Amino acid sequence: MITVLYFAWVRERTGVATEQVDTAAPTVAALVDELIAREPRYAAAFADLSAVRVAVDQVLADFDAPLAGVREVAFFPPMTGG
Amino acid sequence: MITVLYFAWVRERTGVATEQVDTAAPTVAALVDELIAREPRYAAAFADLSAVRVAVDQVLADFDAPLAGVREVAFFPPMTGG
Amino acid sequence: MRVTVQSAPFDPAAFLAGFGAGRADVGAVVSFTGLVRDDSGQMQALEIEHYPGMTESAISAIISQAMARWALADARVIHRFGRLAVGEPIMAVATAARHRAAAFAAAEFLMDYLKSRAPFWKKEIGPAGAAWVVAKEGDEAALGRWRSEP
Amino acid sequence: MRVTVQSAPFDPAAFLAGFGAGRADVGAVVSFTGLVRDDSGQMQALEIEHYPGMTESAISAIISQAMARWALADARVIHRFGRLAVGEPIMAVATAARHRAAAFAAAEFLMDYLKSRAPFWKKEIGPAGAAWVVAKEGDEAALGRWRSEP
Repeated sequence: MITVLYFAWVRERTGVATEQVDTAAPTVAALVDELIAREPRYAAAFADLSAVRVAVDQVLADFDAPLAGVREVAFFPPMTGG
Repeated sequence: MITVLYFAWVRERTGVATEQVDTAAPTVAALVDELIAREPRYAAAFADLSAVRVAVDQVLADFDAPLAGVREVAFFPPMTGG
Repeated sequence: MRVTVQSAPFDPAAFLAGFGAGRADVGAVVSFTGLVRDDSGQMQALEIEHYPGMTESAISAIISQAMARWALADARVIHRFGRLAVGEPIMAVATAARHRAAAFAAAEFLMDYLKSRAPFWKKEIGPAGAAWVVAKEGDEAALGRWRSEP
Repeated sequence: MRVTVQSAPFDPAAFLAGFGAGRADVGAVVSFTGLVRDDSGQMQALEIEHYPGMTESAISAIISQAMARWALADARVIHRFGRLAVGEPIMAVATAARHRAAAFAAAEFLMDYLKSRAPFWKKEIGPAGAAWVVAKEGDEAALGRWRSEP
């Protein structure tokens, strides 16, 4: 079970800020594929992956990052702090 | 009559912070030559002109700046503000 | 090092109070404050979303990098989230170093990294609705100079 | 624009109070504070001599240049003279601009020019006596980048 978080317009498209996902996906990319296959709102959120960033256990990561032992994955647009 | 000011170690060498100088020197350089000819303390202050900066009427200037109409000339080392 | 993430407004002067003071090895303090700007004259508010939990650790990691790279004596960051009015301070950084070149470079480094690597997202609220601020290509490009310089 | 030249100590936080605040066209405020550093561990005081009359006008001219070049919304400089203790603030500058690149560049420009073009002279007082601080070659060289850049 992995906690998945969504922020900014990614959150607005999934319609949920956080959820528990029961998955055996080996990588972030595989998790994204699973989510896209589930419901159109995920397909909308992940339509352009070049516009989505990911953090694994609160550290920025790539889509090919492994999920073994991971508790939290977050998806969001490029950050606009400062 | 020109008011001449000296700052920092230039002042310490001339032994005076400000004085009135009766001069017909056409340029700053000519004024310096007049002062050097007067007393050894001026020769000491102006021994290395590359280490002395000049302001004419409170604006940075060169040694060849003309003195016609000028009321105030100041001599000092390179500035170390900030 | 001090990291503050809060929704409440802050006073940039108070943020700087006492920073880098009374130390014989600090010759230079630089601060940056970012404020809500309104270029259109139509903005009603700026809303900032963040990632609680990750925000503080991401900022701390960026500060640690800067402190090591420029041998800073101290550094401080504050960043707001929630709803902000035009003219309000959004965030501030401060750096204290022996010399001014290091203090300036470290403050610019912190700004460049906070902009693209700290989990904040800005949304502009106007009369026609709300729009997420889009990250500029230049923001990511700005990080490049810190990789190439010694 | 505000120029302050004084012998009394100042508080860098108070110097910044209200600066650039409450304006829709200011997105970035940068400040620099220079403090008395003691690398040797032996300094007893720093004495700063200045040229009353020329000091304010020279600083104002430098600020005017910066404000025009970077379209600053505001800029402020304070500089002390007289006897300062280790750790005390010597001077500070602040710049307010639309974007952060301009605010940073203008603050660095002000520092570079104040260092070599404002009539101040520093003397370090130590146990072995007093020594005038010598201008660094790099200080003059630093001005070069502002002539070459657009």
